[in-house]
Amino acid sequence: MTEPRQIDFRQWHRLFQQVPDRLVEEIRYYRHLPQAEWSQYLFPPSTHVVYGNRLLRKLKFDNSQAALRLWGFVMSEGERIYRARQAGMKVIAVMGDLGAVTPLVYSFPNIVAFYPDCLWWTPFLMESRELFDEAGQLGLGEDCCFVRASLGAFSRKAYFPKPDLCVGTVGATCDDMATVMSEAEQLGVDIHYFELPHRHDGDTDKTALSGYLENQYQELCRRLEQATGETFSPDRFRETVQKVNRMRSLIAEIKDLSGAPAASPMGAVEMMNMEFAALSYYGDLDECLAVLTEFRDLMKFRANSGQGYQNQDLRLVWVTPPADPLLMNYIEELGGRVVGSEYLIHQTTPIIDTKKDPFEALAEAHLKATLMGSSAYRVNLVIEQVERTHADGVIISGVFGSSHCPYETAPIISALRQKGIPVLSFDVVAPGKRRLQSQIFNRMEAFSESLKARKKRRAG
Amino acid sequence: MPGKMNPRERWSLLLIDELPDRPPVYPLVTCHAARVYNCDLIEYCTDGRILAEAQLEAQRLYGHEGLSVFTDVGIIAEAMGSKYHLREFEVPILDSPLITDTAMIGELGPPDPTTQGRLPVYLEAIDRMYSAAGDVLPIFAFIPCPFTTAAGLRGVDNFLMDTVLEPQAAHDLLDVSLKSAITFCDECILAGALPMLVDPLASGSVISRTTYSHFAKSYQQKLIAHLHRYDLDVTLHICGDTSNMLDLIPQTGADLFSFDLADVDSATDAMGDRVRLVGNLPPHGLLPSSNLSVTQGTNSIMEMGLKNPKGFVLSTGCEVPIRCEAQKLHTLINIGKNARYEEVW
Amino acid sequence: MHELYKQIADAVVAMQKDDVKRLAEQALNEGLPPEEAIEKGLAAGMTRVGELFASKEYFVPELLVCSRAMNAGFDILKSKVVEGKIISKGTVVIGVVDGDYHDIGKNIVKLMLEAAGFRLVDLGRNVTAQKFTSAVITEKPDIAALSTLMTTTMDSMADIVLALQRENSDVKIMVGGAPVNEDFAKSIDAHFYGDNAREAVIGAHELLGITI
Amino acid sequence: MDVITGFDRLEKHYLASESRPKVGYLCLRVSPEYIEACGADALRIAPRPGYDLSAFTPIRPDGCSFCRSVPAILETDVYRNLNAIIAGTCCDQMRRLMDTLNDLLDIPVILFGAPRTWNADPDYFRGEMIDAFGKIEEITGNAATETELLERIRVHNNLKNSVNHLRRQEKLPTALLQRISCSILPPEEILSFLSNSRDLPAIPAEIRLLLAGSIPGVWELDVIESNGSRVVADATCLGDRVFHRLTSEKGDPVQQLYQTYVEDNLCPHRRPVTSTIDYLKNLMDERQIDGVVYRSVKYCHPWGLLAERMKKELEAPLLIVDDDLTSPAVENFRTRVGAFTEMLKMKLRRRA
Repeated sequence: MTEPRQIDFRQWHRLFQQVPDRLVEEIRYYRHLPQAEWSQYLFPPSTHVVYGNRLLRKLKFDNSQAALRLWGFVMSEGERIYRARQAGMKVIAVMGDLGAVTPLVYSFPNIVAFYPDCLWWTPFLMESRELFDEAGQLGLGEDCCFVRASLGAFSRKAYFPKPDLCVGTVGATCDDMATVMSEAEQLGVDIHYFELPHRHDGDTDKTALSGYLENQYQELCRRLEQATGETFSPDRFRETVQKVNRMRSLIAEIKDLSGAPAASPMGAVEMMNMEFAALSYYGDLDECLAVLTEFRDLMKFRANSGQGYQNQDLRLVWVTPPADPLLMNYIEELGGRVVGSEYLIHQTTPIIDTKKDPFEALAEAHLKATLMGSSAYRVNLVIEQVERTHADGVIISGVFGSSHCPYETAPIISALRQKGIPVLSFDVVAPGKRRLQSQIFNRMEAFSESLKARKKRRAG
Repeated sequence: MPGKMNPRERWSLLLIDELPDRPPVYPLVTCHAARVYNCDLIEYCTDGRILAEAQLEAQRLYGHEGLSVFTDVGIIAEAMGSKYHLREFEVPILDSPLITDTAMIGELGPPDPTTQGRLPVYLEAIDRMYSAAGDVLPIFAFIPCPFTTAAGLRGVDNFLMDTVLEPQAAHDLLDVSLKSAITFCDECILAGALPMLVDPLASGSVISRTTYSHFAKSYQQKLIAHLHRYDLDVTLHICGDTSNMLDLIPQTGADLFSFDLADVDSATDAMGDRVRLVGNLPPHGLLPSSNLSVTQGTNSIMEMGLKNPKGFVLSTGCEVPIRCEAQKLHTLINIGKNARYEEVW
Repeated sequence: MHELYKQIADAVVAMQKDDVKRLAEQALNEGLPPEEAIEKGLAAGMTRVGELFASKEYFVPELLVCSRAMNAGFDILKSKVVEGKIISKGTVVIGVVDGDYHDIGKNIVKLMLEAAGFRLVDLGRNVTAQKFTSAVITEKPDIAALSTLMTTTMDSMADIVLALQRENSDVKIMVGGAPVNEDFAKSIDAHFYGDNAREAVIGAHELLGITI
Repeated sequence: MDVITGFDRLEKHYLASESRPKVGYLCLRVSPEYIEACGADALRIAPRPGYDLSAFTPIRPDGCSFCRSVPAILETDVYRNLNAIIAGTCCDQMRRLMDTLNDLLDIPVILFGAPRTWNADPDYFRGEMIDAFGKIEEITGNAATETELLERIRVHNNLKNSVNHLRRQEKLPTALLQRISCSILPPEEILSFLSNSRDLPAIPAEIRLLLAGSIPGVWELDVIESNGSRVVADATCLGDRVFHRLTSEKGDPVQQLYQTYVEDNLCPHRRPVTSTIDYLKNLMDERQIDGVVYRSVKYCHPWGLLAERMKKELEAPLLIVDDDLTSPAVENFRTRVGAFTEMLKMKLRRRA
């Protein structure tokens, strides 16, 4: 195994030549279908550069085969969803709940789920304003969060097939997503609204809330039965949830490994990709498990043997996923490593109880949702991450125009300051605004310098 | 207008076996762009910045759905040492081939695309176009196939005779040409372009089916296999008459076939279930002097093209003539843009 | 006809340069008239090659190799030809049009026309309208033959045809090349379009009213 | 506007004399009847004339400017002595505003879950509402009895009837309507004020406008009506919408209040938004509207992000102005509204 390093797409292009043909042919998704050439996905970033993902020219990637596989898997999701449809599978869009309802969706046979919300990455990956402009023409301008890109995608009809059903979560979640769904409905998408109520943290009895959520799950289950023409099967559900639980444990294990004491064993962007697998398993639960298992094995090997990236010593927790992955690369260049994260997907972390009634178990897990509760709940999640990972500092990458950032950022910052944790907070800027982006870079530089100085002072 | 796909989106759907709102419209606007941009061809062929700006300017004028990086088919042979002739207002042409004796072949190696010949011109052009418009427009780098490059290294007549008289030497030359093509393709990819393989000399107007099979196809196949390893969709363009070899084209592995003199229906019959077709209004129809009806010609091509099961790209059979009449090209493009597949959703 | 002529023709068709050379020398040794050996042996062979080319059995590589074989025989025979024994059927000025340097097609046509007994004046490639017209004045050809392989330069062809007709309305103009077709030829007022070299030979005869 | 001056005087007088506990409430998901039945005064928290809303706020600039202005509103005399604040989870920002207030204030900040979809599990959401008012009962030490609830419903219905009647007769200027809808007066006082001003003259209007959008900054009407056009229908959060839905006086009053304020609430954050759009359409027909001024508050997602959709749905000349309550662009608003009404006038003249 080669020394862990972060390399660029050029280096990966050449390195890829050494990947055995056998492996390129073997690694594929939808293994339950007859083998087709389109199902291979072990390809280097340069492939996706050619197809317009311009940011990949600037990013740094881990040099392991496991990371290559993860990237290939993530980048092929768009095509995969189309192939699912071509192969006669039902395609369910899930919006707004960020990973809580997908276990139920996948417990139906011949079905895939995907997250249109996640297209908020696309404008950044492509360094393009196309989808934002499209959303703008439909009424969602710059005062709406980046998730408006997914409305652009709904409108263009070129990013995913028409979903057989779109599960849209409303209520105690982002308003922006709710608006996107409402507009998508205008475009002819069949939407099932999943009402997520506000969770009173701490002081109230959760039974009523849990009962309410169970009802929501039952209703959703009925809609899925209608959409698929299949009956819900508790056995299949249990089987699916076992896999989902395995994935959740894997993700937790990998997250822990990222804090390995000797050196950072993995890049922050890869870690983020890995963590987001919890949302919809990138459209293939079984293959996703295989990808993450290989990824975990590598991380474990590196952590145990003290291998990792050199000169990345500042331990950081990242709060709110940055739509622009370049920012993560940049902090690594400045000597930082991301050892913890709070990406608003806490609902994807609990192990679902397979002994309970399915809907009760799902509701119980759902109650952990980051967005459902008060800002204080999220502040505590962040603090808990920081303490557990012994972080030197925190970076909050906000999203302008979202319905939670304007309110949450201030309390998170103040809670961290009270604990003496340095924090850098900024809003990610949309592609094409270079001057603003360089300001963020400058602030990151200053932040990393001050953290280094602080570390030195403390050591001395 | 909301909901209108951009070229990148249209191509992406086509390449994963989904029908977009309509076929992409991609006439092969190459050196004609220099005329639109009002620059000398010599500048166009030697200055990546000018090539890029001219392509972008022509695309803005016509609104066709892809950028083309192409000056001449000798680009690789020149970088390897053949002398090409560059003069004002003219496309570079082979002047003196490098390999005057087949014994010299053994010393040949692939060129360094970043320094040799005009390969850096291509790379700069691609890089600039990709940065300027790569999010919405695919960029096609026209890469000469080994057969054509070998002819450029050896001289056309000599190489064609080699295929009869010294087949082993021909194969040796093809091997090194293949390596060169791969090296150059890789750099073009890294700059952001999708290689489009052109093999004008492997045309049915020049060589037999047998010669094609033995000397051209197998190298096209190897080059395509290299690109497929990276999951890239490859367009193969062969000029002239290809009607006698249509059935062999799928064996190259090409994902798209851009063709000149063969009708769309026969091409559909021969490969429509496996290969996307790109074609094929006769370029001379776009000349000011031509009285060929562009409207009629395009309509009939489009009608046949829409039926190709693997998808279709409306194009010209070969390069748009330098002196193409703008109005005629607009006509072709408008017809393409008004065509429709069934409603996407 | 002498058996040897047939053997020479066969050797040309079979692309056997050494055989052609040997047979040509044998013909001279046997005292056969060289002009007859050229016409009934080499040229007859090339005519058959032309037919094979037209019927798409032979392509450019084969044609080139055949002509190489023919030329080897021609070099041996022509030195013994008595002056004036070969009568030209007419003069053809030939060239690849302005902006185009691809001369495979032109060379093939030239080859076939020569083999058929025409006198050829080869202007080479990248021939401007100016060069063509001055050649028409000095050489007084019966036919001007224009070729192009590139679509990018087809309009040069139109310009040249126009210039030639302005200069000498008697000269017959024939055009050919991969992107050219009947329609295009008509549109630029050329007198003849040939799809291949064999058609060019037939066309040249027709244009000058010679029966083959 | 003498009548408004009179109303202001009355409010001041009441504020000085009243000594019941005061409960502030946000948005239209809260029933003032219920608060009053608990023995407290219900004070709608909203911008009022003369308020400087640009004061310090911990909420970032991309928060909705109404939410951002609330801390400043609460600093003013009228709201300084609140005993509690209550709100339903209208939009996500309202929900989070309550978190912010909870950090800032020492009084109870009570939030109850309210549904985003229609007919969503009424038992659960009614429970949420009852729990929340239970906390107010604890504060006042006074349980809301069924009798008291019914009485408050009756009084509020009377007020609503009067307001609606005057609105239909076009004898209640929109400026006064907005003052009433965020008044701190009990309905009885307002009713008596209205009956004493019964000779309000009908208001002539050259151009009849609908003002729609989120909460207004109360200066908009002056600007709009300064050139002959009249806002004859007001669908903002301080307009006709506050009064249009009567509460049934039969059956369980809690259920009826739930129905009126939680279930039938017509905010565009409800999914699907069809009912809200229908309401606007009806209002436009009923009041014979010439054009719509759609004035949303910057970063108010429910109103703002649906603006283009409304434009399509309402099929009337529509001017969309996005404004910031904490730093209103009054002159920009004046120019745009001026041009819009000019255009409407020309259109009407052509038609005549």
